[in-house]
Amino acid sequence: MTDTQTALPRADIAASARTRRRWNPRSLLSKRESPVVLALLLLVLFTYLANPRFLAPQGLKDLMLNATIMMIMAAGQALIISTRSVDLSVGSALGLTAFLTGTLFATYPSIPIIVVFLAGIAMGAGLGAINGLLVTTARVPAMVITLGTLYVFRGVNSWWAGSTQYFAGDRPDAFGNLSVSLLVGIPIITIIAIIVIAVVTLFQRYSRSGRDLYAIGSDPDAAIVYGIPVGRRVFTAFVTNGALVGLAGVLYASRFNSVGAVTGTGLELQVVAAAVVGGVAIVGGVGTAAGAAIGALLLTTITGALTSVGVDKFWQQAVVGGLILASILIDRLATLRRARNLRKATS
Amino acid sequence: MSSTSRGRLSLKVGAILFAASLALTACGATVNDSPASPDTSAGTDASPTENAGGGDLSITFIPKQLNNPYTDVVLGGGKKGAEEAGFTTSNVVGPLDASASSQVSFINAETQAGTSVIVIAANDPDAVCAALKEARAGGAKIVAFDSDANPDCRDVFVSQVVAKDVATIQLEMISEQIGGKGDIAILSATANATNQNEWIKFMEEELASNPDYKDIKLVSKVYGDDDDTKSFQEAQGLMQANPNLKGIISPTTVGIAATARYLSTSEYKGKVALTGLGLPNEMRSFVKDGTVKEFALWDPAQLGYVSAYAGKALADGTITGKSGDKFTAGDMGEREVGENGIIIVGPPVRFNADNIDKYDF
Amino acid sequence: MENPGEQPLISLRNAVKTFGPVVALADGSIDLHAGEIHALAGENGAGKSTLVKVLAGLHHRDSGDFEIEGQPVSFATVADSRAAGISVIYQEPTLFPDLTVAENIFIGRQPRGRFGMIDHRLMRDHASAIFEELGVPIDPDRLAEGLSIADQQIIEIAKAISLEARVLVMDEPTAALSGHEVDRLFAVARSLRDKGAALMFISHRMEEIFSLCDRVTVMRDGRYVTTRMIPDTTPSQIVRDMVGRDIDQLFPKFDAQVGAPVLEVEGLNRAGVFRNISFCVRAGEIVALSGLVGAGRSEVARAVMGIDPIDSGTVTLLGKRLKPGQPMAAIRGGMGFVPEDRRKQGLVMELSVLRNTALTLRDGLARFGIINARKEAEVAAEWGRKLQVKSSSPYNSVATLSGGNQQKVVLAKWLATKPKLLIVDEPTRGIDVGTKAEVHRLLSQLAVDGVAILMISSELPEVLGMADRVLVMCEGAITAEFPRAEATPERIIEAATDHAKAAAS
Amino acid sequence: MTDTLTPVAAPPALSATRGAISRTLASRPALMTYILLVLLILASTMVPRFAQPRTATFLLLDVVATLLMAMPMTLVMITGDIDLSVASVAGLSSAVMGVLFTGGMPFGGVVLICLLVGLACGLFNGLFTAYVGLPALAVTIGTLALFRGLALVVIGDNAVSNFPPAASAYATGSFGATGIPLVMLPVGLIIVAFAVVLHMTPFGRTLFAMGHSMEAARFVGVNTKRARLLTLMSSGLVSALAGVFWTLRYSSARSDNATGLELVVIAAVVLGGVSVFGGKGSIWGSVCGVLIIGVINYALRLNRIPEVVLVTITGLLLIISVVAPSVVASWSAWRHRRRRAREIDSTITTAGALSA
Repeated sequence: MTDTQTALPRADIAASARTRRRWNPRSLLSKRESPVVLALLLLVLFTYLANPRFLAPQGLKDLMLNATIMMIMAAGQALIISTRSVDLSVGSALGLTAFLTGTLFATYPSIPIIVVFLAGIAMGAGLGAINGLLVTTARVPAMVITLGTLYVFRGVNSWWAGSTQYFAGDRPDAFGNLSVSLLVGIPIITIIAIIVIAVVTLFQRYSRSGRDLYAIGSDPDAAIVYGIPVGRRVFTAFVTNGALVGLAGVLYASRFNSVGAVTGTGLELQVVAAAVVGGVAIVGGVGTAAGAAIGALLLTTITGALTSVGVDKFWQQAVVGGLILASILIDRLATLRRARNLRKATS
Repeated sequence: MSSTSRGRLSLKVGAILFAASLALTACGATVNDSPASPDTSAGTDASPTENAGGGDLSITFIPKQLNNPYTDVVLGGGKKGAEEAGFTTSNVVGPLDASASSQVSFINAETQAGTSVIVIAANDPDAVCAALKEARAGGAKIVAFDSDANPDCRDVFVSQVVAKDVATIQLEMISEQIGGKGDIAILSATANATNQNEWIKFMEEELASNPDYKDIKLVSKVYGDDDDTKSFQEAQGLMQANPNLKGIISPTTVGIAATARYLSTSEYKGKVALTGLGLPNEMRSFVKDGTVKEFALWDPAQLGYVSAYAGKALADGTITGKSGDKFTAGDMGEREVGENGIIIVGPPVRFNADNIDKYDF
Repeated sequence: MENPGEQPLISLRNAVKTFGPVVALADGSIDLHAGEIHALAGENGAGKSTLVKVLAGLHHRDSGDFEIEGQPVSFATVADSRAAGISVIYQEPTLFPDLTVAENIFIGRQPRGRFGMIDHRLMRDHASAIFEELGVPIDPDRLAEGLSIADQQIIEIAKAISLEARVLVMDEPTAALSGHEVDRLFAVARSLRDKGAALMFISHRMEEIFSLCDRVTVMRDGRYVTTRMIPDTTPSQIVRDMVGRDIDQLFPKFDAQVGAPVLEVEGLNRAGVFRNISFCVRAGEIVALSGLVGAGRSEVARAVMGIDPIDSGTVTLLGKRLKPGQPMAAIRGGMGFVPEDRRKQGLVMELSVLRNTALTLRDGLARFGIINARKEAEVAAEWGRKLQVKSSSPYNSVATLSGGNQQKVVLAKWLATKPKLLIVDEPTRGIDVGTKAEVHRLLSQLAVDGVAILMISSELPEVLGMADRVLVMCEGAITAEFPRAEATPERIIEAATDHAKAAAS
Repeated sequence: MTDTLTPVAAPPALSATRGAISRTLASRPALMTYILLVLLILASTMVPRFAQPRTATFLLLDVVATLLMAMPMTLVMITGDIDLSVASVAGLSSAVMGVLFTGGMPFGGVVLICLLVGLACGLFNGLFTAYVGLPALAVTIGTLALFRGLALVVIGDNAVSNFPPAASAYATGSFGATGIPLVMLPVGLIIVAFAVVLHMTPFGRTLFAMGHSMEAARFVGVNTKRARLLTLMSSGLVSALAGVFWTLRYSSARSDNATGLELVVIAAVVLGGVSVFGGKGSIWGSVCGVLIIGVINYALRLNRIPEVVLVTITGLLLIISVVAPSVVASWSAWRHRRRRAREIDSTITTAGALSA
């Protein structure tokens, strides 16, 4: 649009630059994440008091390693859920990429590790693209589509793998060491995960397309009215999530002993649960990848913590379930209180 | 208007088709009733239509779950045995997960297929029982292997080794490795696995009664469900919950591999001893890097091999499963059915850095 | 059309838009010139909103010519029309409740700083600057969730301003605004016009059209009727153009015998929504509840029906006190409710005409808990016939019907319950003129038959033409009550914007 | 019987468009029936030994738990909710059954308490969903973990197997030569009951309305909260019953019984035409969905085709079942648009000619 035609008055930015620069603490984490952070801190604190070994270097390392893979997947899922979709195929997709990793190392023993990473990420993105394409072009709920691809991906995995399993010995030591070696006290794969999660969170907060995802989840109809390319954005979210799952799959192969036909089975609901616990509303519009990652950390830590303080292991799953319910309940109560305050304020 | 009649029409079509389908299945059923009905004789030659030809025998292996390396070795031996023993067809079917109920529908399908011998490693001794009974009623012979089904519903059980031997050899190894004293723990498969529980029971008895082990204390038993990730995390949990742990026995191949992987990447490597039952191929790198000194196993291929021959002997009527019955298991020579219909394959082998390269399974 | 020498900025000719069997726009034409404010007038259902959506790129015209500065254009998406400089403010603002106010203004075009990252602070400052210019104290950091409709409207305007649009389309922007908010909006609009933008303004209020606009285009039944220069015309002329016939016909009002009270409402309160609401509706009487959008009229009706909770107060129907929060009790007591939003509240759009009609009767149609399907179809067909619902089949979903016929289905399902009190909320919104008159006649006839009617309407002619008594609400309180003889547009508008009295009550 | 099970007037999804394809789509249950029949015929002719009474026994016994859970799931999903906790409720009911029976309680009492436990689980889900206002998806993901966890707490690692032989025999027996399992009688009654409730009662009518528009349902006086609570409670109750059946059929009460069955149930129900958005579906469609998956599974299993194929086919079926209608819909919408454009073109041409 040319200046001569443009007529609407526009605020002069320089003039309006406020002196009222109150510092805003909403940097990476919004306050939605504070309950889960608090819960995590309390959990770690109490567990430590009960059993100091929990925070010994080895305990800390185990803690981080356990959570790493789930954290990456939860971060990816946060992207999807924030658009009011869900991806249930992540467990199966992880299995496929983990098996790809094993296959690559077994077939080309001298393959550079970075190539394997790229291949895994590319495959994950491809699987995500299949989901994204089906969801956006067929306009059917992501839940059904990804429930379908959950089965299909798993089927392909079993077909491909058969009874083949790749073990630690099939992989170069350098690759296995990624999940062993420490850098400033943190396992390398955890560092990779933290970087990735930070990037995703920054994307969510500081990129236009990232903000569009929230708009879509907040009100899909309004997003269309506003001219947000809903299909393209949702597709991108699925591809990105797929790529993250691909990364998680490669790291899984580094971390765990064996990869085969059933690797990653049943992870999907855990991942969704982690995102929900981390403040990502299942109806979309809010929540961050970082929050979801912290949710994943909390869920995995709780298992370790309960073992550590000697709580009967049979209680662990029940506690996890209670935690999921508590977190959505807290969120709901906060919303209700906010609505009531708003009504009071206007009256 | 058009839509009204359309709706009604489709409804009627649906109703007719449904009725037809019931009729059809019913008719089809009556027509083909005879071949596999239970009373067609318990004979080995009852195999139906396309297995045609009088004495054709079929055998089907149903492992705990497919896609498991140990299972693959067992089944490899089984296939070889089946061929040598003279089975016309041999098949492997099974679930992808080792849950209690998942084997039942496979047994059902085999029952209906008129398979002569079903060889099964039971995920739950009771869950498969009713289905196995039905298969027997249909004329099939049931060989349990690896993990026993309820003795009421199988003909024989081919056991790797004498359960007590397995228990003692593992205790011996752990005792040697931790110097005869200290806390130990057991990382098992599923809590209901018959074989695991039997060994654990023998180990507990032995620990209590044998003065050699008086300083060894079993502090914890955990279950990794033969799932790599779960076993891995259970191993972690064991270390954290039991700071004084000296050794771990994991009498399952998945469990020992996962535990070894955890130990080899942790500060406990070389400090906490690990032994149990493992596959040499899976454990080789851990033996070589010093995480594991010594572990044991029988030759899984022999287990499958003997099972196939036992099935043949049952089908031929050579044995009936009662104590004292004898049959020849190919290269493995003569085997005798012991008490409760149990057939023992052979003694376990210990694997360590010196001999592990000689084995490939 | 006028100004033949000057090339219009935007020109839409003979645009057609259909939705299935429904023709929403039969012949939409309009020219917008730079530096003018152009009113688009027409009854509800005349196709104004559809035309707006075609301009916005939200709907694709089935046929017709669309030119910008003489160049034919075709918008595939909203982004295309926005890129061409067209900005639209819709009747019902659709903000993203989970995003901040500032973000709602700048979504998709947030200012970026280092590394191409969104500069949230700069965005906030831009928003603040626009709000300052508009003279409204909205915190750009607050979430859009829970904003009043007026504030949402302001945010939409702020967005258009920030977009530097050269064409600004405003679809009934004043419906929910108070007097001084309207003045403020008009000042902004005039300054935009003076700087060379083309504005299209849709309003039902003649006085607004005449005080603000330069030209007016009238539509009726989805077709272009005429374009007139404002100084050369009169409100009554435009109304004639809009309605296409004598206005009296639209509001057939029969003499009804006003009887005993049917509905008595005493001291109804709900914090932040309405307060001290007391009124009564008698048999055979049509009582209108008037006021601006957002004054709390629909909320009162919903509370009376028991759909929304109340904090205090009583609702008495035919002498029986209704339990609050139990719509079923109200329905059993003889209350019917034709809600404001036909698509979301009045009907289950995807269900068939039959199922929708029978939905209110479901319990009555059942014997031993089992619904008699044949009786269900008969009853539905009977009421469909009575109200002359035009549908190709009762098994078709109501979404396939025209707005007028949909409203008839809503009325049918309530009339089928033989109500003693019928609440109608904006009963003729978005339906064609012919059906509108039918609905009005029906309401009159119901009153004659002794039904008490509580009518909520934002259309003054409807209120004045139909009501025996007019209650006016402002900011959650009843600020005036006029008998039919005393009700005039001026008095009603005055009461509807009587903030002082509203605050005092 | 089909008369009662098939909805009287399945509202056409795309009544705006005519033609053969939309006509077929117009009644999803009939389409499902047809697919099921074709499958049965194919299986009977191509799969050796499929056409036997035993098939009925084994196949039906395999699907009974899924079939049971699919009934309330159909209601729950038509209302617009979802219940992911069904399999965990079954597991909990199985665990409770094992513990109480071992504890010496009479069998009848044990079953009763199991059903009450299921009802309580459903109540829990329902209160959180309908009355606290949380999304059912999130709530039942939570209770999926919680109820399974409680099952573990109740029975731990143990397995109980010594249930009364008569009960186990009933769970696995069949009606003589027909091969139809004995349990199909009560299961059939439950199916009919759900069909009647959904398709023939005022309550059922309101569920469809709620699924399309909660708001519109409230405006006709539906107590939407109570309705959602009731459907979720029915889900808990029936899932617990499925758990009891599972325990008896496999003579094994364990905490991990029926793990993962929730996704199978949802897949079957969606295949049967229930929309995850709510408002669409039928009991007969869901029954067909369960049976279709069951028949494919059983036929392939008889042919010893690996489980892998079953899994893949299930997934593909699910995807096709949701993608196909929307592809057809957009195709016919496109056709409609073209036709309309042609019509308008010709009208305008005529009009132009007249005015000229």
